[in-house]
Amino acid sequence: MPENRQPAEAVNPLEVRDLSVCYRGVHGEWAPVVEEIGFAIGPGEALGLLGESGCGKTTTALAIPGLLPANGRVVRGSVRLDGRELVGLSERQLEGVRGAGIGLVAQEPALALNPVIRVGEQVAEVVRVHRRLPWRRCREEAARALAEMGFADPGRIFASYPHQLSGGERQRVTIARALVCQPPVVIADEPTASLDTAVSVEILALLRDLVERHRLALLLISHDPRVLAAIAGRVVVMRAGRIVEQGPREEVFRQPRHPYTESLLRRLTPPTPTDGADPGSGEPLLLDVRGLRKTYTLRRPFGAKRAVDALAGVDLAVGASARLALVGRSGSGKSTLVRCLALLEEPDGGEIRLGGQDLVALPRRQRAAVRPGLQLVFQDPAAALNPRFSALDAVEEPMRLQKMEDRRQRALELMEQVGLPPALASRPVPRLSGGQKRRLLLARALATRPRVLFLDEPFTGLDLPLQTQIAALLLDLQASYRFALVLVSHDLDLAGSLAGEVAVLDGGRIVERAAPADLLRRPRHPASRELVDAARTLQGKMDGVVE
Amino acid sequence: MIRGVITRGVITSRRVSLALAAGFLALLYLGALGAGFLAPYGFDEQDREHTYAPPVRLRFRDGGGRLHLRPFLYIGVEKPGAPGVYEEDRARAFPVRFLVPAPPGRTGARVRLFGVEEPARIFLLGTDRFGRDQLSRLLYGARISLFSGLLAAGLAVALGLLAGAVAGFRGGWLDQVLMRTSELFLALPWLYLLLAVRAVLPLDLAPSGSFLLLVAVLGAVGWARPARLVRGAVLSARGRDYVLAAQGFGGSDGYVLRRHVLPQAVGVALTQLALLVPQYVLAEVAMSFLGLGVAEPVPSWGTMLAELERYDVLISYQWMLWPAVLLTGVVLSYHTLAEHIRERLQAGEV
Amino acid sequence: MRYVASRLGYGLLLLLGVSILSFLLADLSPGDATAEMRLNPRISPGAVAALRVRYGLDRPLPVRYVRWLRSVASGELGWSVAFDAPVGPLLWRRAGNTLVLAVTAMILAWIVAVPAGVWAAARQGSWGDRLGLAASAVLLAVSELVLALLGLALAASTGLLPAGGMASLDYDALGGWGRARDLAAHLALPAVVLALSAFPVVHRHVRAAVAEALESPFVQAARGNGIPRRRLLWRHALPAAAKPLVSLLGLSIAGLLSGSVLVEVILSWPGLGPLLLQAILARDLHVVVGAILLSSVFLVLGNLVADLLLYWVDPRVRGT
Amino acid sequence: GSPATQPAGGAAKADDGPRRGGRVVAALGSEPRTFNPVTAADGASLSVIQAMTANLVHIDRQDQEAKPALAERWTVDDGGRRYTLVLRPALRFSDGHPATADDVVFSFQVYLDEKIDSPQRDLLIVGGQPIQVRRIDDRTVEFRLAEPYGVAERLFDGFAILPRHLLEAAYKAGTLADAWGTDTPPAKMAGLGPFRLRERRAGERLVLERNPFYWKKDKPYLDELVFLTVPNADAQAVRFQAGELDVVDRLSAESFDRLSRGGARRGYQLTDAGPGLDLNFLFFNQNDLGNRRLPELRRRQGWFRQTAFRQAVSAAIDRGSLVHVVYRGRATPLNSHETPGSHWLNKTLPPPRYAPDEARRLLRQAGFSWDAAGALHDPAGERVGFTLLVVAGNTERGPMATLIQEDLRKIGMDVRIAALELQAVLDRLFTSYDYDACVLGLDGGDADPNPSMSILLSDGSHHFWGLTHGGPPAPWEAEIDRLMKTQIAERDPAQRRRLYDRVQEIVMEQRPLIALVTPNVLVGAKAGLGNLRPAVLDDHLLWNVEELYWRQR
Ligand SMILES: Nc1ncnc2c1ncn2[C@@H]1O[C@H](COP(=O)(O)OP(=O)(O)OP(=O)(O)O)[C@@H](O)[C@H]1O
Ligand SMILES: Nc1ncnc2c1ncn2[C@@H]1O[C@H](COP(=O)(O)OP(=O)(O)OP(=O)(O)O)[C@@H](O)[C@H]1O
Ligand SMILES: [Mg+2]
Ligand SMILES: [Mg+2]
Repeated sequence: MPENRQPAEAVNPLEVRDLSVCYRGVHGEWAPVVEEIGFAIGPGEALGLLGESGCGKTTTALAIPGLLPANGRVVRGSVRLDGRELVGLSERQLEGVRGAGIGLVAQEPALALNPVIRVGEQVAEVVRVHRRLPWRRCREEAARALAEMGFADPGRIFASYPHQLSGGERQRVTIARALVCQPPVVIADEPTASLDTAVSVEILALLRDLVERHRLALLLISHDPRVLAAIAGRVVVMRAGRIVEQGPREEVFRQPRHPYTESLLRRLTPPTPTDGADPGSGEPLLLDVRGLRKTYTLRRPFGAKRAVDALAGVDLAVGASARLALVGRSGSGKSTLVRCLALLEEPDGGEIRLGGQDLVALPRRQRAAVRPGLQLVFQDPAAALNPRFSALDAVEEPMRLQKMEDRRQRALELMEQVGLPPALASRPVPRLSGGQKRRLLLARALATRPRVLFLDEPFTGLDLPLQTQIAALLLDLQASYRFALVLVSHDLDLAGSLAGEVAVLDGGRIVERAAPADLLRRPRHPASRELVDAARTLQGKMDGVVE
Repeated sequence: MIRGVITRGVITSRRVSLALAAGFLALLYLGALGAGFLAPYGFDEQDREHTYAPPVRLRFRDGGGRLHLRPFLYIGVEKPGAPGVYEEDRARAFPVRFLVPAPPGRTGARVRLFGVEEPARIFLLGTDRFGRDQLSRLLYGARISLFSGLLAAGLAVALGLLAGAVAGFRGGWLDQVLMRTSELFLALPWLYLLLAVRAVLPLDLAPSGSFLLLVAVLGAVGWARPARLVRGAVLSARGRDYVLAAQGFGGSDGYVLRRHVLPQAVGVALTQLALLVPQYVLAEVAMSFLGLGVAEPVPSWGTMLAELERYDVLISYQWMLWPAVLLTGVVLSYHTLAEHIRERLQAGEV
Repeated sequence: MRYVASRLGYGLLLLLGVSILSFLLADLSPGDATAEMRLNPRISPGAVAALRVRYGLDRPLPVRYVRWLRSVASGELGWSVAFDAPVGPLLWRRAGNTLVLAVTAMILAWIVAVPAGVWAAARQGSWGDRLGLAASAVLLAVSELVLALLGLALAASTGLLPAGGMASLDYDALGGWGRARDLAAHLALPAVVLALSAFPVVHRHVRAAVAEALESPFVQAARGNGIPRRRLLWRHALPAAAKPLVSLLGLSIAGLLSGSVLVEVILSWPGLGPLLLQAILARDLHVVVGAILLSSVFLVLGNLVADLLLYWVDPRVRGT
Repeated sequence: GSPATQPAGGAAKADDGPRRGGRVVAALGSEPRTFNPVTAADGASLSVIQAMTANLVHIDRQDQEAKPALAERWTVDDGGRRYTLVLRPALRFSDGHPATADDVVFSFQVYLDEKIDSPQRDLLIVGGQPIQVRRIDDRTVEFRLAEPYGVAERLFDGFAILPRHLLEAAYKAGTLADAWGTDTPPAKMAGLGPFRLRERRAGERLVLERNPFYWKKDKPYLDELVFLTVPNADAQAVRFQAGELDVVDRLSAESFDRLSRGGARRGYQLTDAGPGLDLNFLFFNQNDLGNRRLPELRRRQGWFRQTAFRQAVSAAIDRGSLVHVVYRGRATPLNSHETPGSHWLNKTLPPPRYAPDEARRLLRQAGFSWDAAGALHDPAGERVGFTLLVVAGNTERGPMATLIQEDLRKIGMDVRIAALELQAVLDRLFTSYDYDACVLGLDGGDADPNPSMSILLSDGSHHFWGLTHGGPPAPWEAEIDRLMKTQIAERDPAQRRRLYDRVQEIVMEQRPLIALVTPNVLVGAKAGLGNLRPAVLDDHLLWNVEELYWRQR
């Protein structure tokens, strides 16, 4: 089936044939997850892998360098790197391949970095291991790789520990780590998932540049057709572990042969809510934030302290049934803001008034009582779910804590609503796909009836049909239970379609508030303008392909 | 995960060792409970003609070379002038008998699994300095040691788990108070406390009383160590997103501790448990020294192991090592079980 | 720094509390420093009573405590009835000897047990691992006293090592190098015995902690970048697993002075052990309290070191 | 007893007399606590002091007779009330300072001083009066006693003569009791013994060197005497075996047997010097409980006060197996409190007999009875049982208690063993009286009846079973009191022996203490050590340390 466009005599950097992977379930039974897939990537080629959440994309990516989890196994097929068979190699042989021959950008940056080692060293050690350069040189290489990732302050990032970085920053570090040795083959699993459009565009440009200049073979996994459209020459579409369609980008995007493919390409706009209120319309204020500040200090062993003003005086008002979107560059303080508002982080100054009561000044015990009313969907699903829980446990937990009835029933219903089949209910959390974890997180948040629901990048890693489905669900629930919705998103389109108002965060301050349409049409602040431009560029790529 | 790759084909052998461990422990506990039936003698029956007698040799072939289905043995006689050297008296063979009636005695058993006709003695594991059957004493001794060791270690680790988790999780003044208390407990002159306690207790303690006392004292003394270790393991848990999330859902501290934080420390706690059980079996000796352990002639593994602390016994009478051998087995088995539990917890299967 | 100072302040309080409790409990427990003399038919009760008066044992508890405090303040650290001498000088030299032994043993134990534990964690279920576990199980099942006796037997039968003591009779005649060799020869046996008895604890904790860390996703991710196994174990898994181990290290430091009593007695090491054992049995209270206080100092220091290290190894905790 | 010396493996060839030089390494179970002869009471200190000091008169450890020492002769007159001792000429302390009668007078002044309260002071009180010491001339001293004292020469054995020039200042300052602690620099100490201190390493060892001013000509032969601190008895045996110690004392029977097996090859010799002076005994608590709330004990004391009960217990104890199991046959069963190691033993007493039937008979006669299960009940129907107090961790008395427990079970008594740490035992024995019976051991001191006084007299300070008595509660106790008090003043040895023989008889009949066994004295030494004559009196090996020498090798 795979039609090889390379001349027959040239060896492809990466060739996958007839690959099948199985996972062993909790009861010891083996279930196929990837079946008989095959593709080849030539030098200087970027192959896009598109597919719905849970179809086996990550499994494929992990199987190639032999990194399947303990309960996974390649049952059939071959993987060739520059003609060398990888399936069946010893761990030691594979060590030499990984990082140097194949760079892997894993899907979950939250867990991909060692919490007790500075990230700079984690990048540098890859150089050290493969190139055996002196440490000083390795660090230089690492600093260079980090600098390419569009950080405003690469020095600080270099010396930070993972927990001191924002989600997007962590993701960029993992990309830098995969690329630092300039491997001939790179596998990138949702590399831009939690990046804002501006940075995404930069990174994609970088990748494309690498592909072209270094004749890199890139396997790019994404649910976002725009991302694929930006660089992938060919696209493979996967469904339930099998390849349903494969071909040049234009072909697949313009005339998908399969209705499944088509569904993955179109975002259906969710029905615009009827009572979409914006705070200006005289609705009672629910949340009133004044001058919120949060400063992190970085200590170096023998160096000066450095302060990072994650929030530098944020003022924000949210109505009782508002739908507010927060957008901003990666590292602009979005997550910090919502974490502070959900009372999960202690702000350094300012006020958070909920119905007139200042929550910052409340004693610990009373604050705990307020908390269930303010729910946050975390940015990193993998970190926000207890790895020891099963899927069902995770969804049931808040209901159990709030002593709700019919928990199991409701939990299963909620899972169904976010597209998780009941078969997954007993699965331990670490054995879910990235998108499945994300959905689990959403289901868990929806199980409670908060007064304010904060969603931190809730749609990353989800395919378009799911995004639509969940957006509709959210609006539905808001209509019936009336709560305020604060959405952090780097996807301006999505934010626009869901929110009644958009606030742009930059450098820890809110620099602009506007109706979505206004913002898209006439961004006033430079930061806003940058975001809008980036979104246009990306969309333009897609449009270019499709038109 | 990495392990799965590095260690190949160990799944099945792991099952086997788990089964072995569970089987061994089950046997021991059954043996302890059924000591009255299994032991060929009472734990206090002395045979002063046979002090430090080596294990008897069970024979199947007699002097004439005939093979017997039923094993038999000869009487061992101490060589005159050479204490501790025994020779077999081949004049008469004594076949091993099964399900023999037991003479009335302290132990209250009616029937015993096996025995031999007097004056022969079946000392399968040899005798101690009073000519008491080691096997019987091991079985009866297991009653106290296996239970007290496990209970005391369990108590200490449970207390330690609680204190360490609370301290590491809550931090702040509570952490300070708990950890300073643990230091106090580590520094306390326990010996004097125990002596003072002993002084107010009646002179003859009932075995059940001293058993409970033993467990309580060891547990109370021992919590500080596991507490500090657990605290170390738990310390970073409070910043984890999923812990924050659970608190956000209105999970009380107790709930969050139980469901999210404590499992972090299970590995440490189980390791401590596996380490403390043998230590507490041995600690019983020290307690006996203070008059708080079990008194003669009631056996415990601790007091039996203490015999090894006499140079001549250690050097000369190898069969006195049996309690150490069994305790080693117990340690290994507990460890295997602990390991298994930890793995199951890790995989989220429990 | 403020933190350290406040911890040391707490440490002083602890010492005070422990000393008060020691006096109180010793008062409640039967016997006193002169009781043993009463068993000697050649010593009259009058002489014993006079001794009690001389050492102030007949005074009420608070008076005795205050007297002791005063003597501590003067640097004497109390007065030993048995030796009829100030406690301080009795303790210092012996505590030094104990430290030489205990520190050597601790270093030995950790140097062997940590790599062994890491190695075992990477090869769980292998024969080497099982062998290590079995060995540590044996070590757990026999007391250190038995180990020391076995060491003694070994030394006596092979004649390779001295069977006790800290220095040869002609130690003073030896040169610098000879002295070092002599000390090493005498140190070998007790240090190995102590290290062996500490080995299982460290080994098992390291093994369990590293095994757990190896399961973490970040190790998997590092593996995805081709980090070789050895570096994964030592640079990634071990530091990530270090927290309980650091606590353990603190506890090891805390036990430096008190952990070697029995080994010292069996192998005639001139440390605190024999002195302390004798003092406990003879109710030479000031010596006992002095030794308790000294080892409490190590306890405080050990735990302080552990807590500082805890902050150092885990940046997440450091941040808060 | 006659020492049964094992032949040394080929080492003892033709001996051409004592030679100078060499050192002997001995072990101490604990560190000496002081070098001050006035306050020393523990064994380790006494051992060391013994080598550094000398007495006026010396009791020969082998024939147990008084021999001249610093005093070359003495006369007794005034009916045994006055002793005149003449010192040897030109005595010098180990620092070279001459020793004269002034030093003797000073020494006894110190020992007698109430403020110093030497543990030995009581020995110098005769007939309620302290003895009077007077200087006659430089070499002559006179001692006056208020009453005649049977064995007054023995008084002069236990008191080391102190150097007045070194200690008088401390005495005047009232700090003599604190003088000569273990930290004292060697130069500040001096004695009349064969050795003097050269070096001390705390907790580790003491090195003594030859005293060049020693009064016995040419002696000591050894240049050095080293005491190592080896706290563990097993370790002492092992280090002796390894050749690190030249002599070893108080071996356990197990070590003795084990070491015997390798003796010839290793070049050491072991000596079983026969029964010593140590006494192991059992006694019942007959103390008057006053208003202590111990109802159970009060009831049981009804049995303990019956002679028949005590006799029955004694008859039911199989002393043979105590000897066999606890001492591997290297011990002797006892019927009374005096041991065969002392020549004061009443040899006409029968050896103890294991007679459980006799025990039953005695009990039956006293109204006790047995139920169907064989348990013993007293006339009131109470089950007979008691706790047996024993010092925990003691390797001799502990096993004894276990054996006795089993022996008494056979006659229906329910004995429970309570092993407590020494201090707790002492507290119960001397203060709270809360115990039923106790197995105790006493180190044999002197081979003379007088040290037993405090145990045997009904108002004695160590009359363990009846410390509250303060006087004889029964006629036989009154008789013991009388006999003991008579013998102390008796100067005719034969008459003394008759009196003391009778005491032993009464103790055997009445069993206020039930004597059990006495272990043999087991010692070892390198084969090349000459003049070694192990004795049953302390110090078994080094009592004649000045005469020890290394044979030609
Ligand atoms: N614990 C911390 N210690 C130090 N710096 C921190 C810490 N947490 C966050 N920061 C820094 O604060 C800034 C804001 O972080 P935040 O997570 O709010 O960004 P964000 O807007 O959510 O970005 P992204 O879109 O990448 O998730 C970042 O520069 C980050 O490096
Ligand atoms: N360790 C595991 N054990 C068992 N099943 C697993 C495991 N990991 C993933 N799966 C299942 O295998 C399927 C494929 O997972 P995979 O992670 O490859 O999906 P994906 O295509 O990457 O999805 P997403 O876009 O959501 O990340 C999913 O149904 C998932 O639930
Ligand atoms: Mg995925
Ligand atoms: Mg963020």
